Amino acid sequence: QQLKMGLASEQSSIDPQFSRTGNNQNTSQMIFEQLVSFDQNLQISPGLATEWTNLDPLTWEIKLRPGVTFQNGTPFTADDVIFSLDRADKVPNSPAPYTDMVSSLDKVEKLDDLTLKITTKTPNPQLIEDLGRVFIISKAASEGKATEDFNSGAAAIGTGPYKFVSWVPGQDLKLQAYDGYWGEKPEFQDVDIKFISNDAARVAALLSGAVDLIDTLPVTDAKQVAANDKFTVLSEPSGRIVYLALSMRDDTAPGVTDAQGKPLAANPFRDARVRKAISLMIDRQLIVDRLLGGAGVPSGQLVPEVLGGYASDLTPQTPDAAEAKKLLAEAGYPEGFGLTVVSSNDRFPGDADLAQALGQMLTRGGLKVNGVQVYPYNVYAKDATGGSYGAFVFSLGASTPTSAPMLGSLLRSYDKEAGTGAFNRMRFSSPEFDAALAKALAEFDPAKRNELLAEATRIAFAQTPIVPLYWQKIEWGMKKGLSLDAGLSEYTLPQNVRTVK
Amino acid sequence: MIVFVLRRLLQTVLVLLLTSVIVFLGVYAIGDPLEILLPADASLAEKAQVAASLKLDQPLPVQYLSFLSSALHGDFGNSFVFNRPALQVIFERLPATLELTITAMILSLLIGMPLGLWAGTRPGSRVDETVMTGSILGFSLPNFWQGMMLVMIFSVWLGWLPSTGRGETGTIFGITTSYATLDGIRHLILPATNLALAQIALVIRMTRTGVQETMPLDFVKYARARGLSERRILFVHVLKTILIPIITILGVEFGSLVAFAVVTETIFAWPGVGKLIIDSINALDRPIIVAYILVIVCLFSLINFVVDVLYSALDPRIRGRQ
Amino acid sequence: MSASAQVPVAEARGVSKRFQRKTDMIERFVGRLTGAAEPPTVHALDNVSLTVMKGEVVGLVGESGCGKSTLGRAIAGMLPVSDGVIAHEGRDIASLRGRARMAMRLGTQIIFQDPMSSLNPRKTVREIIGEAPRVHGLVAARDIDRLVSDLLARVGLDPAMANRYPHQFSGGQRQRIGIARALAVKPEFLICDESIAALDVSIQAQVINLFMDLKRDLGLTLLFISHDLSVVQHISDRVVVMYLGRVVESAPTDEIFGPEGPRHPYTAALLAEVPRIERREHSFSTVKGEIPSPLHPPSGCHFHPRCPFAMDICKTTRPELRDFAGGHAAACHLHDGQGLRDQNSTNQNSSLQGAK
Amino acid sequence: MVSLIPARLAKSDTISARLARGILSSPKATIAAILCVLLIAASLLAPWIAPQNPYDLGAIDFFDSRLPPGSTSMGGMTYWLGTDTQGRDMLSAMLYGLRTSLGVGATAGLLAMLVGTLLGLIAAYARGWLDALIMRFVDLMLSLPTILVALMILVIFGQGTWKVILALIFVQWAYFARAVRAAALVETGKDYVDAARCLGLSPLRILIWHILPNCLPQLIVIATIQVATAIAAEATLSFLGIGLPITEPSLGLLIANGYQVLMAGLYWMSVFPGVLLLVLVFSINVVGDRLREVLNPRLAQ
Amino acid sequence: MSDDTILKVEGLKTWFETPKGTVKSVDGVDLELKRGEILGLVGESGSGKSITGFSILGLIDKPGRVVEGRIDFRGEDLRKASAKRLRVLRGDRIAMIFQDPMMTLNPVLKIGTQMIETVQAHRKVSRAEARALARDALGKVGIPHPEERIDAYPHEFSGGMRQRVAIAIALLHEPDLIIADEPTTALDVTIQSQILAEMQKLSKEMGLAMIWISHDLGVVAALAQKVAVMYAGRIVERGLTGEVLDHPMHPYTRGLIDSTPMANVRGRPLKQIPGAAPPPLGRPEGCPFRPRCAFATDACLTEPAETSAGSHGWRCFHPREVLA
Ligand SMILES: Nc1ncnc2c1ncn2[C@@H]1O[C@H](COP(=O)(O)OP(=O)(O)OP(=O)(O)O)[C@@H](O)[C@H]1O
Ligand SMILES: Nc1ncnc2c1ncn2[C@@H]1O[C@H](COP(=O)(O)OP(=O)(O)OP(=O)(O)O)[C@@H](O)[C@H]1O
Ligand SMILES: [Mg+2]
Ligand SMILES: [Mg+2]
Ligand code: NI
Repeated sequence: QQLKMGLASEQSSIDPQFSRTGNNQNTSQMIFEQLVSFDQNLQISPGLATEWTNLDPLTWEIKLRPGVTFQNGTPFTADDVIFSLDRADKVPNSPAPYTDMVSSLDKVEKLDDLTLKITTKTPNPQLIEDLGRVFIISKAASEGKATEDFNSGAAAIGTGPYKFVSWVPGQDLKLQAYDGYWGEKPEFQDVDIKFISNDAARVAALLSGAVDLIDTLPVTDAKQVAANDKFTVLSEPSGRIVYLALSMRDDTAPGVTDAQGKPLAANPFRDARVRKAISLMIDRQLIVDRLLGGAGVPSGQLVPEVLGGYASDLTPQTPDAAEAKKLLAEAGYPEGFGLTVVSSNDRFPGDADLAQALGQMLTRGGLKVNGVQVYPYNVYAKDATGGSYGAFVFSLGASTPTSAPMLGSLLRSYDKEAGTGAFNRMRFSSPEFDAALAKALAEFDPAKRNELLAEATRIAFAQTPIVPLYWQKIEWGMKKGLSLDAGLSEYTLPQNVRTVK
Repeated sequence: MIVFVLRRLLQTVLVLLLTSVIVFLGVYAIGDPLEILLPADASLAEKAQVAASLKLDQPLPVQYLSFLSSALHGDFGNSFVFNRPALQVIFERLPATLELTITAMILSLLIGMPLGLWAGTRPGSRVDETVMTGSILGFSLPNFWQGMMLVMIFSVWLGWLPSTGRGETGTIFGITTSYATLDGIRHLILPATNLALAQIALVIRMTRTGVQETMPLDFVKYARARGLSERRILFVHVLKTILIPIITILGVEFGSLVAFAVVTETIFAWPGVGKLIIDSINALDRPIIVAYILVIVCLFSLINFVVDVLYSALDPRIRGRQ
Repeated sequence: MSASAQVPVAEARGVSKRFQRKTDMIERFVGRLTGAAEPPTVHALDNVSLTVMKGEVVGLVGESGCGKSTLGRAIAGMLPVSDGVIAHEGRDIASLRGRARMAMRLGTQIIFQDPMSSLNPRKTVREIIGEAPRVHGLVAARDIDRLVSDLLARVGLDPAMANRYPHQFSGGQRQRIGIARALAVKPEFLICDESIAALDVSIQAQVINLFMDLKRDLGLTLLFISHDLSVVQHISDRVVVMYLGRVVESAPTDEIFGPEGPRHPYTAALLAEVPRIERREHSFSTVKGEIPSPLHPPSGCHFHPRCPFAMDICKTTRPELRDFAGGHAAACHLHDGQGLRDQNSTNQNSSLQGAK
Repeated sequence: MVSLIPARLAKSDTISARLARGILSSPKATIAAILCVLLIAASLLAPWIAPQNPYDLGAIDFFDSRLPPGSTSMGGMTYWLGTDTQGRDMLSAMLYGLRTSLGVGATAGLLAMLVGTLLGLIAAYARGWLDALIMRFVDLMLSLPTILVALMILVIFGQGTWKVILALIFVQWAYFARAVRAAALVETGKDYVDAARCLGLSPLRILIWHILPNCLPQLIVIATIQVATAIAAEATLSFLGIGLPITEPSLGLLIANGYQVLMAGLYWMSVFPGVLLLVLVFSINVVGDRLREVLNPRLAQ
Repeated sequence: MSDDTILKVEGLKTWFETPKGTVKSVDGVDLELKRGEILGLVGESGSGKSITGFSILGLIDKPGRVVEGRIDFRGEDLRKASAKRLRVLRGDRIAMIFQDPMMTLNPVLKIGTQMIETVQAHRKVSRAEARALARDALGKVGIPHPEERIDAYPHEFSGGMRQRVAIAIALLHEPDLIIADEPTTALDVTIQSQILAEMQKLSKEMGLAMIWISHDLGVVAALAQKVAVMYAGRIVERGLTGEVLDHPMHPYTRGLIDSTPMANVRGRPLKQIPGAAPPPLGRPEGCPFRPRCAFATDACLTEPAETSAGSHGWRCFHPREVLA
């Protein structure tokens, strides 16, 4: 039985350690496996590793799953894991290496064929989440091989449910079910994945029957597809948050003027009351309903409920014009001020429309919108990171079980030396929050850590560090009679496709 | 001839040098590839590591000079995204694009010329009006819109033709091509038509104008006076005369075909360089962009060269001058 | 001829003009490498000397492609020459600068061979004639219309037609517009390049009469290029005959057409072939020999392959242009012996036969 | 002698009179010309005749987004052609968009024509190395993808109508340069140029007043097609995300935006602007075709 | 009509419909031609000489139309002939040499190709045979090395040679009638005389009839047995060459002859016909030459019919005065 899927973006390589961008991970998941497996809610459960124990803050012991074979028939052993972890940060020219995942490792020792002892440089409570993201490749098949050998299939040997058959870049990837797979066997024997980046074309491919299933179904088309009784639509909330960042970087903010359009000496975004006021002007539910056709969940913090570190009391702000006006007046802007809303236009669905909608809402909230600008992401990313924008829209996706990495890269104070706050483009800085987060990260007990993360989140959001808007919902379109297990991860995996009655 | 080739070669090399500088600077100005390549949760340490491994941490002139020295050895660097030699990535996909553009070119000639001849020999008639009106449609609607309409009509509603991908390919004379299989040809029809529409319109207009301007010339009247048949006059005397401007323009237009292939390939998920280049521009994959444009400049020079040669093959007077 | 005839208005001294495609560095390099031949050269003019005196009408005749227009353009200073000197009133035009150059430019005007292509099809006659005098400030802007009207009347056109475009005129009228344009800058020297070839006899007569009037009224000097000998005979004081880039004969009109007769066999052939209205049912004869191409001119005397009197020396040595009494000059080896004096061709034949 | 020539047809026949007569003599061209004038007038008068200012974020209401044609807003306003995803009145957006598209298309087309014509003329007149330099540069420009050029300009100069125009000029001048050079090469060989030189006129004067007018017919044809191409190219750029400011949509951008919801059945967002664009390009080309015929003496006679 | 008569044209009218009105380029032309006869057709430029030639061959382009008249070619009415029949006759039985040798040969096709296609358009022969025929024809008109030159392109030939190629093409099928339209205007006299010699030979040896259109009275005088003078679309005078040139009965003929430069009037103003030719639109009522005619009277307001004396005919009310 054959399954034809139409996916929006293509992997850049079959080498699972070459890049950890989403599309590469998606493909890698079909052929390779990791030490742990991430479920729909990104929570971990045993994968190639069955057990892990923390002997002391620096030492871990990991038991591997017995009876697992690679797709070329060789058994899976500790040597493969050691080889894979060692190679993870050494793939030449990798544009997105797994360096962070293995950076805390000091030593990896083999106790027996299925047992490993790991020593870390510093205590790392999240070690297993980190290591768990590295894909395990066969030492025998891959040693001394380059990325190119994976693309040709020679080295593309994993333990996953599907075997690599062929890849024609820009066109399609063909896979075949692996008979010796240890886990639940996939339902479809042959898989043909076509890469169709254009939204309308992807939908047309589904409608014309060229493919059975497509990912990132544009929200505008979802209704149409759902109304057609030959197709069904799956809609799942993701862990990707869309937010409005307000730059506190400099004494003046780019694009910000006074209400008359003249330059403003101060940076109003440095005032937490202004940030809150802006947050109060935005009608998140309206955006979700009108702009996204329901494909979103209004948010009041970084991660959705299912992830660790969620603070249940931080609900999405409801619009309150009077309160916003009051806060603005308190901050010294009774007349409001002028600002420019900037966004990308090709990064996530509806990003350009969102910027316009925000512009409208801020105008109605009493601010003067000097303009709404949208740029292609390649231009936008550099300028946003370089601090050229005052109020700008960005998104950030969750890829781990907890909110820790997002809090660390987005809200922690920017510090080049320490390597924190990599995506803190608005340069929010709260020592109080930084301390709370550090405390949480040092906690080894998962439950306690989640509690501490939630606490840190509360501290940060009391100051409105960003204006959270919504979590995206991702939609898939497929033929009637198919079902897909998908979740926060946004992955579209053939092994998760089933037929239903 | 040798002189001609050598002079062109020297000029082309200079153009290539200039182009590489412009593109290098341009890509640098557009954005920072690291911002695009790195995943959202990358740390600053990772960023530094990637910058070092892709040599993006060096000053631009140094990067350019090292590119230049390896380019002289035929190495245009590895793609940032694919980590494969840029030229290899391009040449892997170029055949698909060439297949598409050449098919479009042939379509435009096969459809455009007869229609243009037909309309041109009957200026002011109903046929002429219809053909000319129709040809305006060819270039007045945006390319992507026409493409989507083709998809909606022929593959979604009527279900006659596939709308995505290249289909099965086979080998003819050692060349991998869609022409080898029926499935391949079926996949080729819609995108090639989409690409050809504007060109068809252009060829119609050029041909018609040419016919209109050539028919009153004395040599046509003289050919009639010699008792030649109208068919021979039209297809030998007139056609050979008007072929020159048509071919010249088509040479130039080949460039716009390759350029518009970007849109067509995106809509029809055609695995050609057009899609590659737009993805590469979006990802700021500089080695691919630079190599692609240099390849296109070479292609262009080659085409212009061929056009010039054809030109003199068609018109002996030009041959005399060379 | 008047007393002022002693001043040469224009003079060509040993002028040569070669048309050759320009070679660039690469071409020369490859040429040296492969030992390829130089690109072909057209010797349009080959050591030509010609003097035009003030108030004189000089007729320039010769086969098509022999370099008449090229010489005309060179004398007008529009075509740089490869060798030799073009002088105006004794001064080398290459050395003229600024005001003197402009004066020379305006003082010498050409009327082009093809009236249609020499008139800008998108300009009215008023613009065509009036532009240069206005740009050069020869007349005040408000007097332009008067000037144009005067000139049009002068060349026999209705001034009311000043607003028309060239395509609205007949061939003869266009030619006259060209003449008016040239006269507008008050030249003293006019070069007429086959200005009448395409006209039918009645219009031809009008134009010829106009030239004669101008010569009489304004003392205009004329270089009259034509292949029509009867017209040349009618209008010019002196005739210069060219053959393949060289002057082969130059003599007062009376001498060439008169009892003296021509001294060069080519001129003789030309005269013999002129169709005359009084000559009925004449049997024409074919030219002996192949008409040579300017790309590969024959050696020695260019005319020798067609010459009924060719001698061995003609194949190897170029004959010099020799002066004879009465301002007559010719370039032919036959003059080393007996002159070419007899009037009719049979006599010529016998006497030349004797010379052999 | 003068009096013998019949004084007929003395009235002056200016180019514009000839053009007007030529257009009016063809019913098709007359209709197209009227349409052109109407569309230009509509675009110029857009701020006064449009029911709404679609560029004013305060005037449009997100609550009214995606309404089909004929719907009535909460404020009581009727959207005759529906609204877009932002709640803009399509009719107003189209009127303003027409203004932008015409502005961009015409300005880009004309300026590209200016630049290309000048360079083409210079190349043809100067010959030699200057000619080679300009023509190789033309080759280069034709090789660069429009998107890349547009992106570079976007980055170097920022976003805005003028930048799009600049990008379009950058990619289009080369066509004009080529065409004009070819035409001018033929013209420079004609005797009237020599005649002008002989009359002591300056090279610049000869280029602009004598040679250029004779290249005009070809130029007009290319220009009318290029205006259409510029509008379509602007739409394509918008489609690829590097076009005009998003809050001030052009016709092309409206089509590109509407195109994304076309399959969802919201046809009015792209079909109406599409039809308007078609009518515009169509009438420009019909008029252009006719002008070419009128200006060509052989076809006009 | 005797068997010797090749062509008889009666009352030919060819008009052009232009936006500004009807141009009556040919407005009632009669011609008659016998075997081996050469007719010189002279007249003012624009008087309709070329159009008359084209009308006979049925080669009038779009706005133009033969509106009236009879064209009998060896007893066959060409106006009634089908397009196919015309195509068969053209180039085979009736050949035309066009006015401008530079413009008539297709510049992008070899001389040989153009000759061979002409042969093959009329005879079912192989390429090789056609080529041999073409080669022989080139030799006949004095092109040296025809075997090599046959593969040349038109631009590689000089004007005179091209004109000879056109003549060779006209002679390919030994036609009955050749219409030669000012073939020597652009050539110098030595080359002109070579071509004229060739034509004379053919007419004498093969009985070829010829219409020789020219404005050069000298050439016509030397070549033609009969002369017809056209003015404003009409034949105003016709007759044997001697009759017309020595005793012109029409003032226009007289003017033409008088304005030719002659040896004996050198340096003196030439006689010229006053005024200009009437515009193609708005020709005057009655005799079209009236406004320029010194002898015009009120009688000239009506169109003069042809008066004839033997072979000599004219359309003028004042032949006596003209002769005087
Ligand atoms: N620009 C040029 N390039 C190359 N050859 C040229 C050029 N101009 C003229 N010639 C050649 O120079 C020779 C003389 O030409 P020119 O025009 O002076 O002849 P002409 O005597 O005026 O002939 P005609 O009677 O046909 O006008 C010819 O062989 C011609 O081919
Ligand atoms: N296509 C046309 N439309 C309108 N009038 C035309 C057309 N073709 C020719 N004529 C007119 O027909 C008349 C006769 O033209 P024709 O070519 O026969 O003259 P001609 O006697 O051959 O003159 P020439 O000696 O200049 O060759 C001219 O007045 C011309 O203006
Ligand atoms: Mg000449
Ligand atoms: Mg004629
Ligand atoms: Ni003549």
